[in-house]
Amino acid sequence: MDLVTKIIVICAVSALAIFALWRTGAKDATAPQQLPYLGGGTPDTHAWQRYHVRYYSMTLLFIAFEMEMMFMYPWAVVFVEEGGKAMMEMGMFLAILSIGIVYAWREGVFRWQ
Amino acid sequence: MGLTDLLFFALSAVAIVSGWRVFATDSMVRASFLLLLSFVAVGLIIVMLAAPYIGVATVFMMAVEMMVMALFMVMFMMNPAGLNPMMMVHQHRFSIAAGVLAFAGLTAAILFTSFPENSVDPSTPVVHDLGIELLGPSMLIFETAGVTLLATMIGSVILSSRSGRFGMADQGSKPPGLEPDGEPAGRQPEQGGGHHHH
Amino acid sequence: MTLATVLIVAAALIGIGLYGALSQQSFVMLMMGLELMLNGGLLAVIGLWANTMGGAPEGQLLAIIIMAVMAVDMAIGFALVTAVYRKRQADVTESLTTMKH
Amino acid sequence: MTTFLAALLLILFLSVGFAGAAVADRAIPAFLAGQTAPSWRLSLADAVRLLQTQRIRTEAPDALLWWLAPALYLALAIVGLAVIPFGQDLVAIPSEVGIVVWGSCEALTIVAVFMFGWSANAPLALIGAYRYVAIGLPAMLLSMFVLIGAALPAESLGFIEIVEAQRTVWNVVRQPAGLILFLMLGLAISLRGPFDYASPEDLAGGVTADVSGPGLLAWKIARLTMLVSVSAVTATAFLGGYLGPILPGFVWLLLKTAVVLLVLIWAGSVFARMPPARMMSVIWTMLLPLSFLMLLVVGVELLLWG
Repeated sequence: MDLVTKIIVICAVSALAIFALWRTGAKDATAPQQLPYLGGGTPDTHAWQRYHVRYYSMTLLFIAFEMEMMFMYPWAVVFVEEGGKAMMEMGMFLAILSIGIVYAWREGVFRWQ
Repeated sequence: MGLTDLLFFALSAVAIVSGWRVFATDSMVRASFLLLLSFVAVGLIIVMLAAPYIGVATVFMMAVEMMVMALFMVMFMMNPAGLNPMMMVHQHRFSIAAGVLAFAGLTAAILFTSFPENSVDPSTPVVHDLGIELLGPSMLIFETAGVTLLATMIGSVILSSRSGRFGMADQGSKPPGLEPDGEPAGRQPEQGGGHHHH
Repeated sequence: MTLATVLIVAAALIGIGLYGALSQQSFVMLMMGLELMLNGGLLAVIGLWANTMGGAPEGQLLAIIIMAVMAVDMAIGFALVTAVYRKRQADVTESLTTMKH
Repeated sequence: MTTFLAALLLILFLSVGFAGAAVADRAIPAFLAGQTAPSWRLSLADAVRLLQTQRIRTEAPDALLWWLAPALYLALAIVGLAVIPFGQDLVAIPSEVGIVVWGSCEALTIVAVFMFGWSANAPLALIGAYRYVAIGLPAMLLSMFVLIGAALPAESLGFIEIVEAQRTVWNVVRQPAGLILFLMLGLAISLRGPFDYASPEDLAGGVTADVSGPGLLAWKIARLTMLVSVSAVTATAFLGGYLGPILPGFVWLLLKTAVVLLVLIWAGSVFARMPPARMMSVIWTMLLPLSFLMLLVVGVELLLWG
């Protein structure tokens, strides 16, 4: 509750500040200057095109692996209390997920495709 | 109406409006960031509902998932990102009807059900309880989730990775030979890679 | 902020998500509909947990499982989209008519 | 009352930290190059110059996201700093899930950088954004593991408890490699040095290639604020935060933050960048197992002597 209001206030203040800054200063460039920078070249298409993101299988691996964080945070809170049991269970969980990483590494996911 | 209610209605409005704009905006990358906004609003509502961990973690998880979503939006983009109007829908009327019907049906169900009143005490150590639950009674659920995630990782690698150990996926994968440059070990894939049924 | 209002917001999210999942042609937009429905489900679970379960930890565990479902759905969904695109150059649902027969 | 005081301290911390970071950002590279340190007025002059520079804009940018991205970046930096305690109960946003809040700030930072590179509708900015996502995502994973390692002895996810648990021994002793991994993340999310894949020189500035004048100034402000913020988090999670004799906790935190900030700027100027593909592979196959190992070490240590 407290967290939510304060975060919203901080976001609103920063947005206002940046908007004010963004609108200040000298005027806009004229039309011929409105080309994206391309090291002297002239772009012949929009930059917003289909783009082959070369590491896409890494991102899929990432979202599956990242789920383990959800389980790890509550685990960290009770680790000292539960002791060896917590250690074993999380060790098993991480070992299972590590198999996935090793497999992905063997399949060359961490190279750009 | 207190500040809590005001905040709740504002956040709900953000969640619903941005959820609707996801399917009304032209730019597909904007659409995924709008979905992220919807998730963030829901996460903050969850924080207000006395579940700080789940709420903040929703924001955390959804930020990265929507980032990946945006990348895939770029890879399968339908039009150059909002420069042209985009309306790629099928069975439109049916879908609107289904959506409205689902909403109406669920709302009716909510309004006509009497729920037991048993609110969570704000002083409950919810994160701690969750940890005990994970390690104790729900240990099997926790470990099963691990195996499920492993299956997901392997499955997504197999399905999406273009170059595997045995060469490119679209060239028909060939296992390595038993001796250098020899015949491939094991069963060879059929020429042309299986059935072509058009 | 009563339980009923929270659940109605969740129902609205589920309704919009259902519309998106049924109407969108592009695979990736279709997935957004699915995610939005799960979003509504998450809110409903936490709303019910906070107001009717008195803080029993199983409710939170269910929320975590829903999030895991979202992650699995996205990872496998996008992997399938990539695989189908590579095989058939298909990126909208209509291109997959061969799956019908 | 304490909340009000904490908010005031937060603003003080931000201004002092920001001014220090702006000066150090120029002084350290000059020092490393063997030049005399430039005047502090140079940073100010640079800001004024940027305010007067003509705004360029590309042909069809996503104007809304373009200014929203620096705003989001700045807001995340401030939220990240606001969960840091300045004293035993002096914290602007008291939260029992502090490290998860900070984790969300990290995750959303990647979104902010991608948004900024995306909205210019320019090729070099987009390439910078794509590369940054490839490095930012796995780098975030590392920081989460080492932060969980810091949370283990505290039995809590809140930063106050994490600091209090360091009264006996600082976390940097428990997991020395964790500090280094976290500093790498600091470089990555404040976009500098070896982890700056978003705005490197070889892309003519990457995400900032097509922004000038006040817009560039806004982005630089957000970036430096994030540097201050990540230094404060490092000092809190690994170097005992506000703990220290004689001086008040706020001053101790400021001093430790200054040390971390100088180390970050130094590391940003001396180390070279790897190709993004190789960096991604290094993070997943070498640094991630290292962070597992650190977690294991902390766990075993707590089991044996905890």
